[in-house]
Amino acid sequence: MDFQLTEDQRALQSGVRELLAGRFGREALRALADGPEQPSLDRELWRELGAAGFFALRLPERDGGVGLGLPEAVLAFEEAGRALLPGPLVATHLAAGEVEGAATGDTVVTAVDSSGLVPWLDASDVVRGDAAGAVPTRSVDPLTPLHRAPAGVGAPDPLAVLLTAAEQLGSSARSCETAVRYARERSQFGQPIGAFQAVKHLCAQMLVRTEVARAAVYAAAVTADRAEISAAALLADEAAVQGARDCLQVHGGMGFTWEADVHLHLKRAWLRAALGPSAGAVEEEWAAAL
Amino acid sequence: MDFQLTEDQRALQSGVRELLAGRFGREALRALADGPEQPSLDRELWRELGAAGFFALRLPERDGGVGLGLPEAVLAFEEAGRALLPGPLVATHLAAGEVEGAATGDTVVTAVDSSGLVPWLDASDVVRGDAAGAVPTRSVDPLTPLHRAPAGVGAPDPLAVLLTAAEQLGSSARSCETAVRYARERSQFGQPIGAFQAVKHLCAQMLVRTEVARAAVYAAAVTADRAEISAAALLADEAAVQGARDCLQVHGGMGFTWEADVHLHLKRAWLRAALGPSAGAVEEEWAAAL
Amino acid sequence: MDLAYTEEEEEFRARLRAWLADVLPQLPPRPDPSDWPGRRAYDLGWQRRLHDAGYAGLHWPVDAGGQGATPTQHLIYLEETERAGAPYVGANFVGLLHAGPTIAAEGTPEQRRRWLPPILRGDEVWCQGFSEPDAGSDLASLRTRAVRDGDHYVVSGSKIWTSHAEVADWCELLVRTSPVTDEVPKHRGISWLALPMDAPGVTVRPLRTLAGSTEFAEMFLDEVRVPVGNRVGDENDGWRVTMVTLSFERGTAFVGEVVACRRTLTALAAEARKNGRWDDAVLRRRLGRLNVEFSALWRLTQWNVSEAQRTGGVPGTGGSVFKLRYSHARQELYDTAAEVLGPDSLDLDREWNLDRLSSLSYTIAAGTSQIQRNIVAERILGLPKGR
Amino acid sequence: MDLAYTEEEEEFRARLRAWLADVLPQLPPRPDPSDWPGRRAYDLGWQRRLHDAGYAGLHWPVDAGGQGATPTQHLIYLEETERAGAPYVGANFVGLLHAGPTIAAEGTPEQRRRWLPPILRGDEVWCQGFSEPDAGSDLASLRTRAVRDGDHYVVSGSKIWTSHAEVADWCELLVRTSPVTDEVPKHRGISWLALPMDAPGVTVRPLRTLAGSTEFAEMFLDEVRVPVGNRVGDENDGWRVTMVTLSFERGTAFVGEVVACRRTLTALAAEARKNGRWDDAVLRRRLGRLNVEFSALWRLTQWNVSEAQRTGGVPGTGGSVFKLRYSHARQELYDTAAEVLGPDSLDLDREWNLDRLSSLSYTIAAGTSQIQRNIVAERILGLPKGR
Repeated sequence: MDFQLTEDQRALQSGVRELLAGRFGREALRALADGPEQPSLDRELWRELGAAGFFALRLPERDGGVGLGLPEAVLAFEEAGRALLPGPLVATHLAAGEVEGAATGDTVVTAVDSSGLVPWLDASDVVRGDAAGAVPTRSVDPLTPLHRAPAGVGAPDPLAVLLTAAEQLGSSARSCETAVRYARERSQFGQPIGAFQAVKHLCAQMLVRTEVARAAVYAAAVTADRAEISAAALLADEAAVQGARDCLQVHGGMGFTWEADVHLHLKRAWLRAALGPSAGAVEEEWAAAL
Repeated sequence: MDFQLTEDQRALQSGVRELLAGRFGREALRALADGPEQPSLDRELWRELGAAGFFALRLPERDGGVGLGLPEAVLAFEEAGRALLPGPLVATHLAAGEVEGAATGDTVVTAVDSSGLVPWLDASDVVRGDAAGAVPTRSVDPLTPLHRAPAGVGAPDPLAVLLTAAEQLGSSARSCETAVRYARERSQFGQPIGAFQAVKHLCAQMLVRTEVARAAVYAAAVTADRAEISAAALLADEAAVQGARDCLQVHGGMGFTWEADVHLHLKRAWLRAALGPSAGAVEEEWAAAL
Repeated sequence: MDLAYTEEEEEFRARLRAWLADVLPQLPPRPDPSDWPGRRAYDLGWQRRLHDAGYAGLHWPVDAGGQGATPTQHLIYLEETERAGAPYVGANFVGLLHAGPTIAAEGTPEQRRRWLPPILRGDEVWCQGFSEPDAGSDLASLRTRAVRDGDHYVVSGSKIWTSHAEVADWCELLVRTSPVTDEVPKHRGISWLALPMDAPGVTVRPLRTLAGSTEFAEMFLDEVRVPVGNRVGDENDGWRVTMVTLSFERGTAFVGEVVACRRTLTALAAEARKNGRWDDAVLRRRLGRLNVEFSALWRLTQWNVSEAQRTGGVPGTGGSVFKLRYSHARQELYDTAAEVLGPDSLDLDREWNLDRLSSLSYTIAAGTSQIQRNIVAERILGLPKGR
Repeated sequence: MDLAYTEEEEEFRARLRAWLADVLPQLPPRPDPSDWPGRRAYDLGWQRRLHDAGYAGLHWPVDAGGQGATPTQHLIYLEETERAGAPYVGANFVGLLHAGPTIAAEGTPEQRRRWLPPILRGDEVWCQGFSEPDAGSDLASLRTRAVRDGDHYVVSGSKIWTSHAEVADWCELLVRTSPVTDEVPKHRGISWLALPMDAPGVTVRPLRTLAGSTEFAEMFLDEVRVPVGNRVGDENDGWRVTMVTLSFERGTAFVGEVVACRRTLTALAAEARKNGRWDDAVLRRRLGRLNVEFSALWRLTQWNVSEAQRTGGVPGTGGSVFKLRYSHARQELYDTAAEVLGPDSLDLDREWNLDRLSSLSYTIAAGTSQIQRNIVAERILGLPKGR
């Protein structure tokens, strides 16, 4: 048993992180957040992701893919979650090999979630699932345009659930880092606020939630077990949502401003948590297994 | 509207507190807790309580009672809860005027709770409800001998629920005070542990829970409204149980010893919480009212 | 212990209710939230009506032009206006609840004459210049400087979280008149000034919150000249003067909000019954739990108000206890609303979703929950300050 | 990232499982918890069997007489012995997990020869004398004094929370050999001694816990003479020596407990199905949530063990992360058990109720949750210490 990242996996992780830092750093994020109401999809970035293998990651090499597995995909999506990378990444990734051009990032693919939510409908070339009658929604997440289709059908796709959980994991880790950085820089009452136990302990709990979610998400990627994926989603949703809330609390008033990135993580985390199975469904599933 | 204690109520409160401090102070409590397995009921104390009007408090003066109301009874039972006074106080109080000698403390009365629990069965002269087939139980609370009767019948008696909630309130307030006192006296890392925010904030939350429960219990005593009594019980149960838990945490290792009083409050709070309606039943009741 | 209202209180309630029934239908339509001048006019118009009906400055002392109402009457007023859907205090907030009472308590007769009547009549709007970017929880570390120049102060610095700054006539401003030294701790050396918002050198910039709105502003002060006569209280005594304001406490701070929360809860239950989520026992019990919670918070409000009435409105710390519980309960209310809405919780056009965003500030604004717990622990429970 | 066990690991597991199946039926009946000599004999007997079968000191280095097993093998060992219902480490706990590894790492060759083999063979029992009534979380403030007198230390003071003191042969004792001064901070001036428990002046008094049991003891030391040769490490260097022990960390600390929790959870579900409480959706979902929780804690265990394997068992701080979550989860498990039991939760003769009482110590013992959060925040996240 060696439940740790391999050298190759670490290299992949840092590769994706560097790619995203270069192509979707804070300035790009803020440009989208502070721009006009509807964010637009950066097609060029999308193709760069395609060229880097982000979408074709799990396609066999004989089909022009990278030939890697779910754990590697999870690491890549964790980075996307950290960077708050916008767009229907999960649907396009899952369409690679099935929808022409998805693997290369030339075709943008979205999907109708089991709850009826359809992100990025207008910006996508292909929709998987039945989006007939979908109506636009004023999305809580400024970086994710949303439509609602008449009640979504079918069970959630486990792979979509897992990759979304990986994004939540990345967001949770990022919120923890952001809170820690702010707590070290911001001073009140003559010392960094991170020296106060109340702040310190908020940050510690953020890390605990993140690391528990990490173990669950990575394990689900290794086993690809359906129930384990549901559990990972439950824990990653909690870690991302509560992590963003705590990050906001650490930031105090500054966290309540549009200008801080905190709310962007919270809103995206809310959105991702609404996709896939509900917490109640997961709990029932795991109760039935007892 | 004057939702504060009257002069008379304050006098009653301090009168009961002084009586109990004199007759059931820490030494008496510890003698019971550290004594042989089964605690015994102090009949003399019981008669003194009777003489002081503890049981006859709400009986009309023409019937030899004190002629006071539910709010006064709640204040008296809050003091009993603070002092961890043992015995079937609620059942005997409610039997005053109905069972010969209950009002004076000459007759000790217990009752079968709706859950089938019967405290102090062997020590009581009269049992209200059907205790046939009740079997002794090794009680978690060392100061409350318990029997279990075959599934208790009927709905909880609202007055019993309210007076029990008053005891929980008193216990909650006492746990908060105990935690604060310890946090001021105990030093670690060169300062009283109460100077650390983590401890400070535990204590603050204990007070918040206590004061919210207090408002609910007192209001239920004034209105005698059935639903409001249920709500008060829910909040007082939470305040007492969580308050004792937090008090234990503040005490650290010392709180885990038999010698500290902390566990006596926790165990009694668990016991009282098991009497009357469950939290789930109260929540359903208040949901249905929406 | 009594929860019954006196005959006098019931009369007050009946009279108010009748007046509200009469006056509310006469009100003009509410302005759009982004229409600042419209909002100013609307809020001042409502204040004028209150003034003409004898409800202006209900809780102010009579000698300051108020009605000298008891805390219980104030509670009834807030309860009834919220229930009737009357306008909120809005742009009059700072004037009626902070600056006005401060001037009433600490101002000279001349200052009272100049500033109090326009607040009560709905002629002038005040805003608050306390917080600074680097002085939030630690308000006393504020750095906006005021240097004496003859009969003026010359003020430079910046303020944040100033609501209604765009349309205010006056700002109650805290400035540092003596620099912090080993001898002068930060709580000394602060003074309270009434700043005319049209003075040269005052710049207001809207501050966008995470809810997307611009309810607040930043304020930049560049060598703004403020007459010394605009100082309320002694020089360097502004911290004490301000605390009189901040602790102006009758337990009534959240009356309207608790009433509103209970109404929201009822609406949530109706929505859940309609969309089928009522069958989810976990959600249903969560709603029941919130009903218990807000019922208790209402009782705690009555308790605190009665206490204030007994003590004559002496500042209490019970407000911190209430705020700690309430702000958490209200956030939980909107999280529950999101559960009731399901995927609709992502739609900002659906009711409660913007409220959910706003509710994120409850555990931060006016003293974070962390600060409130310090206050409860140190001032009520007597626990020692850390090193 | 791999969760598959290697062929070698699977072989290790199969061999162990076969041995357990063979040996467990041969064990004598378990002694009563209050029968200390019986418990000592039982625990040492089990250790002797482990020793004879080649499992003694599984994770100890080979040159200390151990098996030099990998962290993963250690995990498998703990998982399998728990699943098979094998005896707990019991009285051998301190010897195998604290004192022994300390001596192996810091002792002289002579000290290793004297003390290690009897631990591995099941001949001698060790206990731990670290905590004092006034030195709990702040362990380094300990005050038990050791004064040099020729080739002996004369030790006086008192210790608390010493388990198995009644039947121990040796105590790993922390003493102050230099008083704290402005120049000598409290972490210096501490030395580590091996105290023979039969030395004159040692008094042991059982300490009753809130669970009613006497698993722990207080120990009083009245001018006890300890040979200087019993000191491990340099004089005044005992804090560092001890930390080597405390941080002996391979992620395996809670393996058996997590396995036990999952078994308890299954039993709770069976009980709930039997007594009808399974129909309560809130309780059922709570059980499902705990199943998710302990499943994740198992994965986190595997993660931490793999990390230790990679780094060669270098002390990590991941243990604090795990302990924070685990101790809360286990308390929640027993609170849920009480929900399942309903009024039966008040009956100490019913399963889980005594466990519930014991679980109250999880957020306190071996570093309170508050201390653990400090460790996570300061040592992992790099947040500054307070003033």
